[in-house]
Amino acid sequence: MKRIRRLLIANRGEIAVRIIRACRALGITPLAVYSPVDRSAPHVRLADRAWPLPADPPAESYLNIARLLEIARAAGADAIHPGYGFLAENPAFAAACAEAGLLFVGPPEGVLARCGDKVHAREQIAQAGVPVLPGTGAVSEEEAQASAGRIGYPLLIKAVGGGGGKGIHLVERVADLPSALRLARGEAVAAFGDPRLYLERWLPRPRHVEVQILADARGAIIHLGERECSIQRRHQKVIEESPSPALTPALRERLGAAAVAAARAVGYVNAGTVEFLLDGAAFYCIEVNARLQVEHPITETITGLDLVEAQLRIAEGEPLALRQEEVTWRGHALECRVGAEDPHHGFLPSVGVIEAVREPGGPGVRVDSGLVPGLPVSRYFDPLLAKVITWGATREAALDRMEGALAEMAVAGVRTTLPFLRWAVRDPAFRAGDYDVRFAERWDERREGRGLSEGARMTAAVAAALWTHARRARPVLPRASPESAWRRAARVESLGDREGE
Amino acid sequence: MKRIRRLLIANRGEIAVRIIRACRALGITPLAVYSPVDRSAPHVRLADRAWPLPADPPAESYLNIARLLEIARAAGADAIHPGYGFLAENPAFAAACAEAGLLFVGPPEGVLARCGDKVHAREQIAQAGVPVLPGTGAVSEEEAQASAGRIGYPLLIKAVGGGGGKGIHLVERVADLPSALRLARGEAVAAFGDPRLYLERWLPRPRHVEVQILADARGAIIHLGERECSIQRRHQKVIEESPSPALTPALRERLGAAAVAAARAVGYVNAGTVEFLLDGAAFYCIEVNARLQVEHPITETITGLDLVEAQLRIAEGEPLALRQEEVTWRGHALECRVGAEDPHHGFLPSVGVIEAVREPGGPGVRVDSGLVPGLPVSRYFDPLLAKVITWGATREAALDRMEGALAEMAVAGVRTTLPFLRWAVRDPAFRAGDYDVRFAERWDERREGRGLSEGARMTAAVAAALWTHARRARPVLPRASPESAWRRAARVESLGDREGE
Amino acid sequence: MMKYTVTGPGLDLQVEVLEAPGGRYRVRVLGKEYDVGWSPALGTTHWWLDWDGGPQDAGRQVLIVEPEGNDLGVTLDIDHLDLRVLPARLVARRRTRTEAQQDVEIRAPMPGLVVSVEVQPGQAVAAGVTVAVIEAMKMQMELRTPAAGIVREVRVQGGREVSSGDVIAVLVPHRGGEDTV
Amino acid sequence: MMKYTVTGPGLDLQVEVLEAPGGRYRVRVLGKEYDVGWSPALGTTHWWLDWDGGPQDAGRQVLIVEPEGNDLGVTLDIDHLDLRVLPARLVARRRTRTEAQQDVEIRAPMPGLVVSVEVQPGQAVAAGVTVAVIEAMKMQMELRTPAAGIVREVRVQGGREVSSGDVIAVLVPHRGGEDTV
Repeated sequence: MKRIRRLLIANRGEIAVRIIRACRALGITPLAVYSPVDRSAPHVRLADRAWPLPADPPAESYLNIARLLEIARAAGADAIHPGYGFLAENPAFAAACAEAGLLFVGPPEGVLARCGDKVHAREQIAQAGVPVLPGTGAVSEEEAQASAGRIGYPLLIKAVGGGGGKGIHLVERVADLPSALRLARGEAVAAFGDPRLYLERWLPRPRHVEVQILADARGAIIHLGERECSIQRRHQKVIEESPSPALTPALRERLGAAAVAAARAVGYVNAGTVEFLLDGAAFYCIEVNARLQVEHPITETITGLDLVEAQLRIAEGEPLALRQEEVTWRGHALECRVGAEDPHHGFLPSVGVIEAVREPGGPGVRVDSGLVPGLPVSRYFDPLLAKVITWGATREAALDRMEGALAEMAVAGVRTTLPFLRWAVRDPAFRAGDYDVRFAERWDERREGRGLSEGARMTAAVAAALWTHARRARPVLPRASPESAWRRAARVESLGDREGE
Repeated sequence: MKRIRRLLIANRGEIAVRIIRACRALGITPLAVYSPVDRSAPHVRLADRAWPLPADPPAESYLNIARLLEIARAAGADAIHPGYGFLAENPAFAAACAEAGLLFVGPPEGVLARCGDKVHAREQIAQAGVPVLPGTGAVSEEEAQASAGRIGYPLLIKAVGGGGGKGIHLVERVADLPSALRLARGEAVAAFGDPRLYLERWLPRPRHVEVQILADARGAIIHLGERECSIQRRHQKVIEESPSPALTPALRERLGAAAVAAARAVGYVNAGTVEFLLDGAAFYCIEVNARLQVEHPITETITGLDLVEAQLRIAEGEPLALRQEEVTWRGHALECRVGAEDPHHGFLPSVGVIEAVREPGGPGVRVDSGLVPGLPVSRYFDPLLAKVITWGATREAALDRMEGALAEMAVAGVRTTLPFLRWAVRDPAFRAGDYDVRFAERWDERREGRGLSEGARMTAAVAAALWTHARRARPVLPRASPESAWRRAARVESLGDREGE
Repeated sequence: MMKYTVTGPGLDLQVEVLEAPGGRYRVRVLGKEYDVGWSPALGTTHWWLDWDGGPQDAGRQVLIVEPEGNDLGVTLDIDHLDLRVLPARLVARRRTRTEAQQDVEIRAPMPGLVVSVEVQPGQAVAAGVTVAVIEAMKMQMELRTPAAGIVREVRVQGGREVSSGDVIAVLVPHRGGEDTV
Repeated sequence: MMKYTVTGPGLDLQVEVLEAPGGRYRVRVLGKEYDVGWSPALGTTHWWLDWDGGPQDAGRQVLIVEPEGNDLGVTLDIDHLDLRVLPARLVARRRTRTEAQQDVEIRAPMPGLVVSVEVQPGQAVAAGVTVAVIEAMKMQMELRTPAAGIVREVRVQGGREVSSGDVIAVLVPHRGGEDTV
C-alpha cells in the first residue's frame, strides 16, 4: 500500500484550494499548476510549490496531459488529483498516470471508460435490477425512428459520450426527430468527438436527486445519503441540499440501496455519485459521475466526513474507514454556487478582475472560494467563483442562515449570480421544499423590476442621483485596485528594463 | 410568555455580529448601537437599524446605561442582549431593563448579584458539596494575617468584586502579605469600586477547565460539556478546545454533575459557565460566569446547538429545548483568538486602521469576526479582532485544520497575535494535549529569532533588501486604503462646505 | 442644491441633492426631504446607502452602481434597474455658462517624457480625468483635469520630452457643481 | 545591480539585487544567485516572496515588512527580526555624485491653492515623496518628487494661490537607482 506524500493538483479555483486544505489536514505536500491568468491565484500561493502551464486555453493548460506529467515528474509527485471537470473523468489520463507510476486520485481507467459510455453503463445498471428510464442503445437515424414510437414523445436525444448536461435535445413530435438527430449528431462530434446518440424518455417535471457513494479497491461500497440538485439552469446545478425534502425514510433507503447496486454493477472504485431522476415515488438511475462533485461539501457537513481525504485513502489502497451502519447524519445542509454570470442579462458570463470580496462567516457557514483581489476572471474557465454552504439543525435553520450569508456576501469586479440565489432561497415554494428541475425558469418569467416595491424604485433612483452627483461634484480619485497596481508595476517594469544596468 | 421581535444589541465587534447572525436565523429584527469610531463597523451595517452613542470612552458608549435605554425605547425594542463584557454581568443594568419593560437576555438581576460576589457564591457552591479552593471570606488586614497561615503560601489575593482575571495578586511569603494587601485593595477600589478582598490557595500548575450550562426559568439545568481554557496570557484566554484532553470519561461526568450542582446552588437561569481549576484528578470550582463566553463557538460546533438562540428562548421564558440525555457531541473543536496585540513586543495593544483582511475558510473552519477594511482599532475597546474556530473528527484533525487556517489568515493595518497562535498550535506539548495555565510563558522565554533557521534568517534579509530596493528604485504610488479614501473625502468635504449654497 | 431627473422602466422621478456635512446629503424626492448617507462599501461599484426615514426596509443597504453606456445599472439586493440620470436644469445652465469662463492651462510639473496623452481637443471631460501620463526619471505621474469641462487644446503628443512648466493641454472648465459632461 | 548590507540579531549579510523582467529579481546572497519574485500580498505591509530554489520551506511565503525608525521590522510566519539595511557602496556613490547633477524644478500643473507644503529646504527625499498638495477647484492633487534627492529650495507656503507653471520647489536629484536617502 503506497502512501501519498506529494500530491500534484491538476486543477484551479475553489476545488484546487479545497484539495490543498485537505492536504494540510493530512500532512501531504500540495503541489499546484497554473495558467498565465492564474499566476497569483489562491491555489498557487497556498501550495508548497507551483509550476506554470504554457497558455490559458484549457487544451494548453489544465487539459495539457503531456505537460502535467512532465511537471509531476519534475515535482517528484507520487499522485495526481484531477479535481472535477478538466481531466477528472478522462480514462486516457488515468492510464497515462498509471504508466508514469503515479496514483490517479479517482476511479481506475476501466471504471472511467465504463461510466463514460452512458449507454453501456445504463445497460449494466438495469441488469443489476436498478430502474432506468426507457431508452435505446446507440442508434442510427433509422433505428431511432423505429424505437422512438416505443419510448413515446416527448423524448430526449443524448450523446453516448456526453455528460454534464451538454448535447441534450428535447423532441416534442415525431416530425421533429430527423432534424433534431442531425443537429445532435453534429454537436456530439464537435463536443465529445463521438457521433453516437441514444434516445431516452423525457419526464416533464422530475426532481434531480443523487447519492454519494464510497467504494474501496476491495469491493466494499457504502453510501453517504442523497443530495437534492433540482435547482438548475441549462442543466447546470446552482443550489443543492441534503437531505432531500422529497424523500420519505423508506424511499431514502431504497434509493441508497439502488445507488450501491448501480455502483457495484459498474465495478466502481473511489468516491462517486449515482444520479437519479425522481418522479413522485418512482426513481430512475440516469448516470454515475466518476468524480468528486462540486456539491460534495453538503454531504461532508452533515456526515462529518472529509470526502477528499476518503478519495486519497482509497487511492492509496486503504479499505473504507467506516461501515454503512457507522455513517451518521446531523441536521441539514445547503450549497449555493456563486458564479460570474449576470442574472439580469441572461446569465451571460461576466469577465473582469476581482476588485474586492466580502465573504460571509459565523455559525453554520462554510465558504469554499478561490477568490482574491486582483484575480482575473477569464472566458477560458468555468464561471464558478465560490460556494456558500450553510448548516442548520433543521432545514429552516439552514435556509435562514443561507439567507443571511448571501446577504452578507459581495463581490466587486464582475457580476455574480448572488441576486438570483437570494431570490431562490426566499421563494416560498423553495422554502416549502416544493420544487423540481424547472424551478429556475421562474426567474426568467419574472419581468425585471416588475416585482419591485415603490420603496425599492425610489431607493434605486436616489442612489443613481447620488452616484451621479458625487461623481460630478467631487471626483473620486481612482482607488488603486491590485490589478491597476499590477499594470502600474508593469509600466515601471518596462522602464526598469530600459534602464537596467 | 413574551416573544422577542426587536432586539437591541448593546455591544460591538465580533459578538455584536454573532448576535445579529442569530437574529437573522430566528426572524428577529437586530438593532445596533455604535460609538463614533465604530460608525462603519460591520455590526452597524448588518443590523436593520443603528443608533449613535455620544462618544468612544466606554462609560459614554457601550456602558452608557441611560442612553442605551433611551435608544431601546426609541427603537421599539422588546429586549436587550448585552453580549459579553461591558454590561453583560451588571445587576443594575439588568434591573433597569426590567423596570423599562425590556427583556434582559441573560440571568436576572439577583443571579448576577450573587455570581458577582465571588465570596458569597463560593460559599453557596461549597455548601452544595462542590469542591472549592481553601480560602477566606472578605477579610480585613488582621483577619488576612490570621487565615493566611491556615491556607498556606503561596496564596492569592482576589477582589470580591473582581473577575476576568483582574486584580489578582500572588503572595509568596508571609513577609509580603501586608504590602500586597495594600496594593490589591487600592487596585480593587480603582477597578471595581469595591475594596473587599479575599484569600485563596494558589495552585502551581493547574489546568483551567469550564463547563457550559443552560438553565431555564423553571429550574431545569443541563450541561453541554467542558471547554479547556488553559492557554492564557495575563489570565486572559487565548486558545480553547473541547473536549479537554485532560479529562477521562469518569472525570468528565463528575465535572458535569458538579457544574449543574453549582449552577443550582446560585439559582442560575439562562446560559452560563462554571469555571474549575483542575489539579490532576482533583477539581475546584472557582466561579460562575453569568454571561455568554467568548469561547462559546467550540461548544456550538461539537453539540450543533446555537447558544445565542438558547439564551433568547430562555429569556422569553421557554423551557429548555432538550434534556441532558439528548445532548450529543461530535468530534473536536478549537478556538484561537486573534487580537490586536504585538506578540513580539510584550503583547502591547496595537492601534490603527484595518487596511485589508484575509480570513480562512473551507471544511471545518468557522470565523467569527468584526473586521472590515477601514475599521479603526482604538485604545478604547478590547483588542479581540476575530475568532478562528476549527472542527475535526479527531483532535488531530482539528489541530491540522487550525494550523492551515492560521497560515491562511492575514490582517494588514495592525499587528496581531497570529504569530503566537501559529507557534502555540504547532508546539509538541500542546499537540500532545500536555499543557497547563503556564504554557504561554514559554513564548516569552523563547528568545526572539534564536529559534530561527538559517534559511528563515536569509529569507528575512532578502525580503528586507528587496523591500528597500523596490521602495527606492520604484516608488509604489500610495494605494488608497479605505481610510485614506475617507480622509480624502473629508478633505473634499470641507471644500464642499465652503462652497455649499 | 442640484436637481436630477431619473428615468427608467416605470420610473420618472425628480431628485434634488444638497451636500450636508459628514459625508451625508439632503435629498428631496416626491416632495419630502430626507437625510441620506452615501459612502463606498466595496471596491468602486458597491455603495452603502443609509437613508434615514427612507422607504420601509429599503433604507439601509449596499447597492451596486455601474455605468452602462449613457445609463446607470443599479443592482439592489435582488433586482436590477437600468436608469438614466440627467441634470434637470441642464438647458438653463448651458445659457449661463458662457460668461465668467476662464481657460486653465495644464502644465508639466516636472521635466520628463510624455508617455501618453489621453484626451483630444473638443472632448468633454469630467473632473479627475487623466490628461496625460508623464514619466520623470524612475516614476510615472498622471496629470488630471482639475474640473469638468471641454478640452480646448492639446499641445504635445506621446513620446515627446517636455520641460517643467510646459503647457500640456488647455481646459475650458464648467462652473462649480453645475457642470455637465 | 544594487548591493545592500543587511544587519540584525545574529545576522550580517550582503545582498545584491538586480531587477529582472516580470516583476522578478536576480538576487545574489552568500555567493549564490537566485531568481526571486516579490509582489504585494495584502495591504501595504504584506508581501509575497517567491524564492525559486530558496532555503528549504522558506522559499514561498507572505512576509510583513514595516519601517521601525531606521530599522525594518520583518515578520515571518512566527518570528520577527528587526533588521537594518544600508546600501553597501554608499561612500563610493557619494564621491561620484557631484558631477552631472541637474536641478529639477517642480511646478504647479494647474492654478490653485497650495493646501500644504510637505518638504523643507535641505531635506533628503526618496522618489515619490509628496512635495505639496494643491487644490484646484474641486479636487486636490499631490505633487511628488520625480526622483530621490535633496530639496534645494521651497518657493511657496501653504495657503498661497499659485498659477499654472509656478515653481513650487527645486530638487537636486541623485542619480538613477543609486540614490541614497
